[in-house]
Amino acid sequence: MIDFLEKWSFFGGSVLLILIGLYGVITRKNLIKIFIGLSLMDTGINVLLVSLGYVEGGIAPIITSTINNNSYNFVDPIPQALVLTSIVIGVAVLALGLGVIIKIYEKYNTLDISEIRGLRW
Amino acid sequence: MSLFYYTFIPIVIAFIAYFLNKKIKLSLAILNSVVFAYLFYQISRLYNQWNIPHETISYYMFDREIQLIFQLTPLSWLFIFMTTGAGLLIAIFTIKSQQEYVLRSSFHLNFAILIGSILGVVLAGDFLTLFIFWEIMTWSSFFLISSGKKKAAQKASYRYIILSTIGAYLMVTALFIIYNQIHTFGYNQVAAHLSGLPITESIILIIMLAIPFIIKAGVFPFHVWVNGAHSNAPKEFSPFLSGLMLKVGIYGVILLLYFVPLYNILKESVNYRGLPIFNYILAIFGGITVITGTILAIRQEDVKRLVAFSSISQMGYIIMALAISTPLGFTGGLLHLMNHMIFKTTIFLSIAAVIYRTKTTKMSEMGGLIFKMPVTFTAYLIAIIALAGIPPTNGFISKWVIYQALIDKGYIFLSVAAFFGSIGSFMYVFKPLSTIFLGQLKPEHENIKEVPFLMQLPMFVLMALILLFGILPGLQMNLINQISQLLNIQPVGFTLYSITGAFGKWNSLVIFSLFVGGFLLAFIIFISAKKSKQVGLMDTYTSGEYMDDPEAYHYAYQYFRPFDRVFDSFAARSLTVIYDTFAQNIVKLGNLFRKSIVTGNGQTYAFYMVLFIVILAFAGWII
Amino acid sequence: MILNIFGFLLMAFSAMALGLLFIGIARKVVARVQKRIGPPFYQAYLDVFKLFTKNSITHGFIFDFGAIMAFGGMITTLFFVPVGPFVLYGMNGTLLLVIYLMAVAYLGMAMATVGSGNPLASVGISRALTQMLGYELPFIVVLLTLIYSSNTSSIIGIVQTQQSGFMNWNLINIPIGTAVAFVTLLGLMGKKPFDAPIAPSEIASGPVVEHGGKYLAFIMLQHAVSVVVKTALFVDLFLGGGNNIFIFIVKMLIVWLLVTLIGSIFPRFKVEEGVLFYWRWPLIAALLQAVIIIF
Amino acid sequence: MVNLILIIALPLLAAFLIPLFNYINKKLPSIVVFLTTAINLLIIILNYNQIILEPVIIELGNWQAPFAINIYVGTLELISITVISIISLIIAFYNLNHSNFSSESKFHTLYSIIIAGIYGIVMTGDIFNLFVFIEITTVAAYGLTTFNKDKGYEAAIKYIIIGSISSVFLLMAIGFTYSAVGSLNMAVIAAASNLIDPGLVRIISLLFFVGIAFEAGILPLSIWVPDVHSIAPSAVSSTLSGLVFLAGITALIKIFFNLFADPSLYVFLMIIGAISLIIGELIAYQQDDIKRMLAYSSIAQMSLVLTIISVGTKYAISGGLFQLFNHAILKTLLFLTAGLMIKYAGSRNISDLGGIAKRIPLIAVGFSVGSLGILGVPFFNGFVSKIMIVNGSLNAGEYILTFLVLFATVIEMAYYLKVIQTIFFGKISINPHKIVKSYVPIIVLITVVFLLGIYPELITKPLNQATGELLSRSDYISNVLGGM
Amino acid sequence: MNFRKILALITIILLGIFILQAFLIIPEKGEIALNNFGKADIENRTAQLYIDKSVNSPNEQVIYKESKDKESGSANIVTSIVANYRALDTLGEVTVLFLAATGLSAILYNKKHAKSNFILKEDSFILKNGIKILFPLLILAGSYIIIYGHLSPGGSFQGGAVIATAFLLKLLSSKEYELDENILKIIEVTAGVSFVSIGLYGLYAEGSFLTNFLETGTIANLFSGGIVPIIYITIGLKVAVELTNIINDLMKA
Repeated sequence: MIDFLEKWSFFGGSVLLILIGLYGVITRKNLIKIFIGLSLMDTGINVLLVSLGYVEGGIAPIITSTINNNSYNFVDPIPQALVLTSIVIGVAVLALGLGVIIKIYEKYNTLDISEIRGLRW
Repeated sequence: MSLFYYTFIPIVIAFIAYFLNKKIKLSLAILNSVVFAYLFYQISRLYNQWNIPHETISYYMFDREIQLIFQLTPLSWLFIFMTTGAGLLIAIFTIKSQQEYVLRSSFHLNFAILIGSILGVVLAGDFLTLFIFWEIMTWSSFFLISSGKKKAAQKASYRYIILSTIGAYLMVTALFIIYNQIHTFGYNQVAAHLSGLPITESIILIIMLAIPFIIKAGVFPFHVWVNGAHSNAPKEFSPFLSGLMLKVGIYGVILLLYFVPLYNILKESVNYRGLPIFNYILAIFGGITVITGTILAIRQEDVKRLVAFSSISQMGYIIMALAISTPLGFTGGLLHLMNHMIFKTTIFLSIAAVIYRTKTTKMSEMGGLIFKMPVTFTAYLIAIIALAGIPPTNGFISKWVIYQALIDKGYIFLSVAAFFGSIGSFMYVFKPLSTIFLGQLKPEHENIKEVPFLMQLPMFVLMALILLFGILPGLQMNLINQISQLLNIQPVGFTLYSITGAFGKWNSLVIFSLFVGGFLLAFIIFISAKKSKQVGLMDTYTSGEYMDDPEAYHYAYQYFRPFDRVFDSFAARSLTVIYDTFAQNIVKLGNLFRKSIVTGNGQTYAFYMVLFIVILAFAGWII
Repeated sequence: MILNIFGFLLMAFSAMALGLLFIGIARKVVARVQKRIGPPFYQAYLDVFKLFTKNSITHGFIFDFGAIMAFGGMITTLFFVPVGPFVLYGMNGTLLLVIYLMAVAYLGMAMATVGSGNPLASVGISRALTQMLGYELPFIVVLLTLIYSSNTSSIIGIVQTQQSGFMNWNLINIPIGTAVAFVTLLGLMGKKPFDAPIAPSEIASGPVVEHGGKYLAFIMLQHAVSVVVKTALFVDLFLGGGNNIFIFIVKMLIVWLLVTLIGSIFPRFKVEEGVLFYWRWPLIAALLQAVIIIF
Repeated sequence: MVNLILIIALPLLAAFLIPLFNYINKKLPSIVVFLTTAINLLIIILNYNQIILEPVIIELGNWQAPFAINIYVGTLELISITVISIISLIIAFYNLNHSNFSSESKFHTLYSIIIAGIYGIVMTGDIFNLFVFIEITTVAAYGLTTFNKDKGYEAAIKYIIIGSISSVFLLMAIGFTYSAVGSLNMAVIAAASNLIDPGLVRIISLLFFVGIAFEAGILPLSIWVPDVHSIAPSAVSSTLSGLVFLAGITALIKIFFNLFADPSLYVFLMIIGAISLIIGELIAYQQDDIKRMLAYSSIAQMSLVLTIISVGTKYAISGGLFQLFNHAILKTLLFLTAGLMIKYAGSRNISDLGGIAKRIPLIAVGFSVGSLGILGVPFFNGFVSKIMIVNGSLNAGEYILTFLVLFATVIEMAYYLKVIQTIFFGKISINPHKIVKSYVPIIVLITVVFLLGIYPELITKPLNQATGELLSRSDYISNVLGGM
Repeated sequence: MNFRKILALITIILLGIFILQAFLIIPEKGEIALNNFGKADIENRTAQLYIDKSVNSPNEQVIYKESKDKESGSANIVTSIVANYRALDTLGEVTVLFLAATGLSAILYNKKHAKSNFILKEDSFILKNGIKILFPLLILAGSYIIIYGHLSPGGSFQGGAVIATAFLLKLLSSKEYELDENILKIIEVTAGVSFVSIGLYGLYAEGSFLTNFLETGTIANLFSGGIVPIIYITIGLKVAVELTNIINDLMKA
């Protein structure tokens, strides 16, 4: 029961986070809100990755003096490395997007994406 | 010289010259005429050397070398001979007549490419080679047509290229369906395979193969491109377009009907009076083409359009004659093919000469040019006598043979169509004669001179040919019988000046001598009578009115109005409209997509993504 | 050779004479129908001689050439149509050839008249050509049927097929065809109701409006010869020809008189009405005949 | 044998160094980028003969093959990187004269990095590394799009939104794959792929498709393409349309032929491709903005390639790949010439380009050569590929598909010919602006077009080998994993 | 709650169903599916090799402060993955960051040297003086996190972020504060170039890109892990500089 809850609180939760972000992206008109949705999606996917690599009772994969040598129980380190990368990429994209948003606001004097339609058809 | 070079020499030389002529000022027209003259000489030396070996070039395509085959047969010899001959004449004509082109040097480039590619098409030894050069021919002619100076030229060439491409794609599809079963493109193997297939499949494949040729030949359901293309093409190119491009389509039809003998393939299919239904339908289309072309030609006011429509109807004759696939029909078809090339080229050249001087193609804006341009007039007169099929010109002979063939098999409709065409041709050829050359001279054309000699020369040559073949058809029959032997059709009996038809014999020598006699008699009576005094054209019976304006006194506009009134409704609903509506509907569909999908709203695009995933997921990718 | 040339000339001139005679007779008959006295039957000869003696004007060489072409073409046609026993080169005289040779004459006349630069003439020509397309079609269909049935296109051959007795005449074999051919003969000769091309009251007798003096004489001679040629052709094809020249001429005369009488009582068709008329009944009838014969 | 990783490393190094060079001389960055691309081409040429014999696996950091990132260069990758290097070299040369932006050095930085990213996408043998390189390419493309100060930002924001969403899906796919297989190496996944539960395979493959296809020009995922391509500077447009699409399709091929070779999925790809093909062509016909038209045409071409490749037979795949490479070359030519014409005429509308051929003949000829190549006129490179496509699809008995492809080609012809007729025979209605005429790239590209048209075996021979490798996954797996 | 929102909601829910269904798949015998939560069996996977540091070398116990000259010498296994096993990814992500900074400065180029239009009217006293104290500490902390990245939790990205935060605070605190862009550029260039050139030196020395060419030393010593600490320092600098650039640009905009 508990592990069921755990499982769904992590997997389902992260997926839910992604979906919420996605919902925000495709419904909110304000560009800033859209980007908040995007970063929500990023967070969600990162949580998902990490939770996929989780091991029962596992600890951070660092060799320290405290752990008993011949039986250590680490969580999967690879997803963490991946998450590290994806976080940075998310940050980069976010920063770029915000810069673009600034210029768009200068140009169109609005953040409503449905009014920024100079390129169509 | 290797056959392969015949196709590539003009192309290569033209390319080099095109890129050099910015630096060194050489006239591409002269260069072209020299090259074509050389080719013409070489080709004429090829006569009777049918046994020179095939040549192949290897072209690496799928995962193997594909062989492009070139071969020489009497049939292909006839076509390359005609092509280079006509090309030579037109190139000579072009030396002087070039003034008002958008891109002048590109005209010669494309023209040389066209000649080369037609040689390639005709010398091709298998379907792939034919297809490759066919495409090149289509494209170069497309550029030639759209380089016409009117805006309509582009629309016409557009229609032309789209139609031709659809045809070409049908052809290539059929070819590769066959190729995937027999792994070769050779004519004979394809023929053998087709005869092996069940009848329906082979008929479908044959139709797919035939349509591009029929389109090029401008036969009934696909004749829509011809008039626009002919009338708007540069005036030097129209003769070639009508004289040879259409004939290349006919070459393809001959290929299918005789070289790939459809007659044998379809023998057990549905017959009409011993003729496979496919051939018969083709012949019917030919007949419809004749009638449509004639009726539409009669109502034209633009001289080039008029002659274009006449080309359509003449093509109908050739198709009819070839489709009924009897020895007489074959002979008549080929005869008419040659003769039509000769006199139609003459007509277009003379008209080009007129346009060169008067700068207009509206017949009602000209008149009385006979005294100004007598040579052009004579060329036109002889050519139309041939076109109307009046003895003793070559046009009559070919038509005579065709009639023999038609009556022999007793195809009523076809014969009626044929006669309708030939009598209608009186009407439409007489219209330019009377409105351009006869009648009142326009004041603004007072000081027009005859065209320069280099432009007269081709006309002289062609006039001579018309009369020569009118008196000595044996010259043509000789070659045609060689072709018949190649395609094992039993040849038609002939001597140098006589042809044996189904219902009697044609002896051109007697006819000619009698003509001389009759005209001599008339002439003697004429000069023995009192001499008459010459007066001007304005000095005529005007029922008492005093006329001073030649414009008002020249009966040119809507010459056959009473007749046209009968066919107004017919001319109104043309195939062109149907094709255009089809195209427009496709465009509308595209517009709908564009307006509804590409809204320009980034959010909608994002939504598309999600929707796309969901639809795919639940369309069966996942569940 | 000499003999040939002699026969040639003889035939030509006798045909002219005969034609002019026919024309004269026709004028007399028409006058009688219209309750006039009318000119004497030899009036046509007088006209021709008078015209040849008068001064005349020309509109340039095409005018002359056209006249010559018209007359010469018709003369040439004559030599391929057997008139009774007299025929030069008959074996070559296939029907199609004759039809097309007549066209030479038409073309010459047309060129001459249009060359005169008179719009009335041009109108006349355009009408003539239009009407030609009208009547030629059923006529040709009948001829095709004829050729197909008698399996030769040589006129002599056709005559020989109907030699033995009245019952072999094509009049009996293909009656509908004969009727159609007769109707087309009206148009072929430009008689009423198909004389729109030379409607004197509308376009001042159209093609010949500019012709005077010897040119008009030429046109008349050409017309005379054409009358002979056409009637002879009709007789050859449908009325069994004839070895005896007199019988033959009688047959020709009968045909000609019929044509004249019909022509003298009908009003004039508008040109497109004429065309449509020809394409409605005669054409259908002719096709019907053809179907009957061929199948 | 020079290590092929250099063709990724050198552009990055150049990019990192460019700020420095920019201090020395404003022109230096462009020259440096040009040199790097040239060196890359050199490296590839040096390696060509060996790789054509047997695939090369580069183990980064000497970690033995399946356990760390490795780079796999088979024949397909070889051809791709060869084409990429040639085209990038040409574009870099073009940039020497035509990159007068407000911040030029940054443009060259981004360009250099995007090239590295494209090489990475094509060559990498590790799915997460693939993700990283895709992100590099995309982010660089975001940056490059904004160099048009007029509407670039709008195009960029759409691009960014869609790109981020699809990257999320891509990551999800990678995560699932890792969680199922426990490795990120393509060969390991391929080896294990028939053990994975088929339902999961389908989920993962769909996520992968969505994540990558947005870079490969498949509607509706690539609906950003017309905006970005029409707005970006023409060098960028040609890079995106020629090279990025090439890389994207190559990645898709890797996913769907090497990783999850599930033939039951190909029919979906085929249908998607066909629909996208027709819609793309139909919309392209409507355009009046010439670059936008070209962009839609790129979409259509990519969909065509996807459709044909998903037929899955030998002939079809080789035809599709050939079309892919032809398209890369031709679109580069088209976009460069179109950009020059636009600069010259001062307008993007086709109707305003009338008679431009009389003023700048070579550029107009270049454009028409490109269009004729795409339309598949004989002795242009497009001809053989089209013939191969027709042959392939007919060989597989896909008659309807053949019909659709040819129908689409007819529409394509319709709109390309509109442009050609306008620029050659149209009425002259332009007030010319001064432009830097750069003949070398155009002439080189035209030469390549005709070379491939007359000697197609230059590509088709290796292509058959590549197709063979694609269709035999076991060889791929055993190549990477060695004995195990 | 208009139509499009409902439509969006429905679509999203369907999408969620389709994603979550991946977790519900129960593999049959011999098939593999997503591992259950916490059941990631890393014993027989690549990860185990990384933990045992036995990709190239035989598998033996890794003992704290004892085992020397392992193939990868950093105690923090994530670090060893990031900077050693999968260094190419890291290079890539640094590149992405660099791209972002470059692109951003290109986007905001024309505004580059304008004055900050930051809303703060006048500098707040507390903030200003608090930052004065906090700034060196933050720098110190960041540097520590970076330098000890291969031993302890954290790493160059985190450290770089911390340093960038320091500058962010500095910028927030006062309008007058200007970053010297030349210095930033120089650090940026050196960091990036040294990362790549370390990789290239590895290629030159060991025959493969980004190979460890130093001896790895004893696990969990400060000077251990071969090139890992060096790469980490370069990455840290790079990250710090790029983030600072980004912040700077965004605030100047």
